[in-house]
Amino acid sequence: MFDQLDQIFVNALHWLVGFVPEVLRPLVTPLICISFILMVFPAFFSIITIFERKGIGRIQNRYGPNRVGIPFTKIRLAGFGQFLPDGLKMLTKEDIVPRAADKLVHFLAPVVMLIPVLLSYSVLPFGKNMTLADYDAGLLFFFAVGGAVEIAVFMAGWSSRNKYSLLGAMRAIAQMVSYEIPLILSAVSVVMIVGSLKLTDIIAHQNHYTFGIAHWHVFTPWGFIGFVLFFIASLAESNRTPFDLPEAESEIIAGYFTEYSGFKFALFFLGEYLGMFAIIGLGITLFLGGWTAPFSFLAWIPSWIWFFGKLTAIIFVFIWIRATLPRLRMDQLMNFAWKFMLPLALINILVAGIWHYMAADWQRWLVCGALIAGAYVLLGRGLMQNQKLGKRIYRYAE
Amino acid sequence: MLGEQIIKGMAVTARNFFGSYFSKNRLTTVQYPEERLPQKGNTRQFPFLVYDGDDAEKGLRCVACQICEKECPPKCIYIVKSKDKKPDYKGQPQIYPLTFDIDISVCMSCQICVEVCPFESIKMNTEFELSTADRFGDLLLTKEKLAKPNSYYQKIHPADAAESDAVIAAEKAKAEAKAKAAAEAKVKADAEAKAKAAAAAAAAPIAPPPANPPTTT
Amino acid sequence: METLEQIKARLEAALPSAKIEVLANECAAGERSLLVDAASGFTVAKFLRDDAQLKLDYCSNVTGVDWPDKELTEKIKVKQVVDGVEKEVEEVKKNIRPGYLEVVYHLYSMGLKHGPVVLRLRTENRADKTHLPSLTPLWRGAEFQEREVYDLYGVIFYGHPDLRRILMWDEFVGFPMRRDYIAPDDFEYEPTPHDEVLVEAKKHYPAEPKAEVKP
Amino acid sequence: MNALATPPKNFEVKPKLAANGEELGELLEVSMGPHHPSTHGVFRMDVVLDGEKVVKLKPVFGYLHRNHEKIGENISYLANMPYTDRLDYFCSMTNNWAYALTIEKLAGLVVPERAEYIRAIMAELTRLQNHTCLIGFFVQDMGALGTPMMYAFREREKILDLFEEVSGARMMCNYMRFGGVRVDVNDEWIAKTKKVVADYSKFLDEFGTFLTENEIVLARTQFVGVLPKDLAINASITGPMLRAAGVNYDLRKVDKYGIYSRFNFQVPVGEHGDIYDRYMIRVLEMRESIKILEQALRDIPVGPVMDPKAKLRGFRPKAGEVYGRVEAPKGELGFYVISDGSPNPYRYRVRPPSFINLTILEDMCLGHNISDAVVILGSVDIVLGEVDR
Repeated sequence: MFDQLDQIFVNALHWLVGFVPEVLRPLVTPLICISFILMVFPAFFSIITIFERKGIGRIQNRYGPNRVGIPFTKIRLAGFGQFLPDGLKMLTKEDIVPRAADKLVHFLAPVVMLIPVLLSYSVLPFGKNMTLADYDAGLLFFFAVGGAVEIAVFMAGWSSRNKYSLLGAMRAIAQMVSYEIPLILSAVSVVMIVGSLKLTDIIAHQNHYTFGIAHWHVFTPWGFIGFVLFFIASLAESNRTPFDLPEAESEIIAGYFTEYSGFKFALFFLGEYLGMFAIIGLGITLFLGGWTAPFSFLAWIPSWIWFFGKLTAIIFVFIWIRATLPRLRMDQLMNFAWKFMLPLALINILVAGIWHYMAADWQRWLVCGALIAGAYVLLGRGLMQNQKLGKRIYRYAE
Repeated sequence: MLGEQIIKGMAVTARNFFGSYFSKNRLTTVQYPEERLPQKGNTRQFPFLVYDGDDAEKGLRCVACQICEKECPPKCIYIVKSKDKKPDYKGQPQIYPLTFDIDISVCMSCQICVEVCPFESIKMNTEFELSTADRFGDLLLTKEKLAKPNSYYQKIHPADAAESDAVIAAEKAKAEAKAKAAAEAKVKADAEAKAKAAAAAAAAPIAPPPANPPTTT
Repeated sequence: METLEQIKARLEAALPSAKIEVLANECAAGERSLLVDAASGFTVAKFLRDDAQLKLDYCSNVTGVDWPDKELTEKIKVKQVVDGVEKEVEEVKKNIRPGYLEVVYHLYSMGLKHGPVVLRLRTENRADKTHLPSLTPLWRGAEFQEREVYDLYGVIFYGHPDLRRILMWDEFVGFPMRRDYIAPDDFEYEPTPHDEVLVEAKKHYPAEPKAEVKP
Repeated sequence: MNALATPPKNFEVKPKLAANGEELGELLEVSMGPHHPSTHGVFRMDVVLDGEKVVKLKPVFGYLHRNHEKIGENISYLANMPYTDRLDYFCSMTNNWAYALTIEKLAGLVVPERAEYIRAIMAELTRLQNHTCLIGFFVQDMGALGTPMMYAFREREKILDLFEEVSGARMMCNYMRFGGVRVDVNDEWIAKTKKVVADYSKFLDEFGTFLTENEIVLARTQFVGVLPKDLAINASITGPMLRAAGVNYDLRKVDKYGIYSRFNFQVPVGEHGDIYDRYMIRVLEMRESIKILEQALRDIPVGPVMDPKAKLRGFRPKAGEVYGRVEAPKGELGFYVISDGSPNPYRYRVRPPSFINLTILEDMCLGHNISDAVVILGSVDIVLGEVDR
């Protein structure tokens, strides 16, 4: 029965496609899948925004939104109806285009932002047998389309004719380009071990159990540090605190979308969040076993629940970080990428190689663990002590 | 180690996240329209005029001395004095304000008017839900809107009201005693020499006169 | 700290050209002040700052004071022979003290923790000779405050590195802190009970009599 | 007068070039403010950027200018008291105190002992809440989505509740009078205050673990916006900024106004004069304030709270002039008053600490990133009500 539940969406798709003539099926199947993605993820986004606002509220010792429920009734739903007025407000607000703006580019930027993000969903496995396009080079495809987001950001910043927008766009380009390198390098270690760029293969490699514990990559030294690197880089890629420099509110107002309002702003917002979900989805696939269960006795839970559960959990960590940390400065951001993350990612590739060629016993744990820990501590200390940063002791006069 | 303090900081926020569900000390927000905080000690909002008894027109303590108008820092009080006189709480004929307006859109709730008032007639209200759609009409409080009975004052600021009642009672008693003395003196004066009557009249001024004395007496 | 008289004596010894006067102060605290002529203001201030005994390295407060022309009435007792008898008769003599602008510096010492020494400089008049030496080269802290005095009083500090209006906008005409400044009366309509402002303001309204907002 | 309105041409400043004389790239002129999220109100900085590096920065004031001094000269001494609340609207109590102290000096009024204790308690509570807010705001300027600020406001709320209970208002307290304080505090209030003060160090500990040694905070603040000691003295910087630069100058120790000579407390002094020092000095000062509060709340005597000689109506001090100053949380707050014997002051002047502390903003920001400029401004601790007056 659980298998039925697991495959419910796949079966539903087959059932739906069954109504269509054989000739049209290759055309209709992706269309249904696309509409599924277009429905599910924006809905997920709207729920997450409420969760984010409520979560940050609680972290900041406030209530967060807790009033809006079902319209025209007194049911409040603890504020989870908030996304509806929020969305309506976004849609109905005046769309302001600066007089000096390059109107075509200004209009295109949010669209260019959203499309590659949506494209990247096509390769993500949301559950068992639930991948829209299971390319052999799925990982490459993901990174390739993900790179297009930078163009959109720059288009937005450039076309707005606003100094803050321009600064934000410059920052965004520099940041995204820099952090794509550790992002990809940390994924390379997985590719080395698995030997495939196909995302379903990567999941299959993690989908077996020893003593009831899954063989997720994050449970190995190289996988753990790879996951940490991937996680930090994905924070930067999705412009989240502490890497939210492109839209640093206290410095450059709203960065590249300072001059956007109404629906276009909503598209940017949506694109940013969907991009974040996609990159977390990829991280889950690479390191956290995708849709597999962590323990064998939990394997009966449907795979798509596992995927969305892990996605939500990581998003909560993102929200938690966002509510905690201040933001880095531009040069520190670059230092961190090039002087800390990049060497560590390279060492991680080395460690992954060692892991692959050493015999599977405790010694390789020791060697790999020591290498990684040593590299982490040394690089971290170098980063801090280069600038003589540290705790201070103060004296009192008299 | 790099990241150690960041993890500590995240532990603090996590503690606050869970703490906000359990500890009132952390979650200090009040769900306002449904839930209200009790009024705190000397809370002040905007001034009102106190009257004794039931009739706002008759019992109004204000004698239109215009000290508050003069001292008001943003000059939001506007007083027009009456031409005639009517008896005040001491029974003496006093002028009264024909118009007493306070523009509470200008008022800055500083309580100076309350402090300088020698007649305990203007006090601070605690009413704060005064928002209105009509900035020009509803925020200009006239005498009728400002006048509140003494019982209201006793309700919102019991301690202060008791103090001010005591002052009023003392003044009243003093005035009565003086009236009595004056009456007695008059009786005596009928019998005795004129000089003594003059001495009684010399004791006339009641209560230390305000520095900016009322313009009419 | 030394008394003002001692400081004055040392100043006069060191800077013979300076004209220094100790001004009395009748109030309870009785902080007296040194009045220095404008020409030697800078050198006196430099002496006060660099002198080892005083070391007034901290210029706390700089401010202007406006003293408009004032009619001084003096009662002079004049001996007159009235009806053959010599009598002392009081005669009221009126003379006009010309107005001037004054800049007051409150100097302290951070190292020696004493002060204040109040230094006053006066301009010649209030109209065209309102020049004073700037003490900003000595104390950076006077920079914005002198700009403020320039802005609100119209004292022109020569030697100031960046003398612009600071609180008012650049196009503003007049010096609002002067005693004879007349406030503009083109306010927006406000239903304050004090109608003088309203009457004045109404002159600036367009024909529409009940316009609430100035166009 | 028109001719004087515009300054002579030769006073104009030339834009500065990079300190090392290097050729600057194409410069970007950004007008930050008056409606910028982190200029703490309606402050404006005209910034010239080379890339993201600040090569010129001119502060522009006056958007909140209401000529407070002129208002003060046109109303009576007493009626000006509520206006002083609006100078630095975070610290109305110390503003009141500074003004009251000045006028007391002018008129020779003696403050009863209990009133002095109450004043010291209020001033230290004000210092606590001002510094709390500052560290919250300032970490928010670094980009921490309001969480530290909300924690700071949570604690500040408790102190504002205490203020409201005594004075009737949370921020615009208007509490002190010439020769004392307006209303006496009761024992219940003192007990409540003791509890708040006792709990406060817990909050400081929590905040300390939260951010004080956070790597990002260290990287953003240490050795950024350095203010040298000599410049700090010469530019009349006061308050925590001056002490962070390494100068031991606290008016509570120097002037010993009020009853501060009776309390046992120390003055923390910084070493580097950078943002981190300014932040830590404030944290340490809060701990000292807690010490003072504990002593004051323990020792407060009973007695009257107003000088019997003081009168509210018709207050006319003798002619003369006086300068009074206190250590407000932001620095030296001074009032200079000239009386001519009339009910209104002849000249009334405020020495606003945050206005003068802004003098060296450009010096601190030059060569730093625009993100640092924002944090440096945050560490100066300005309130525009006071800067623009």
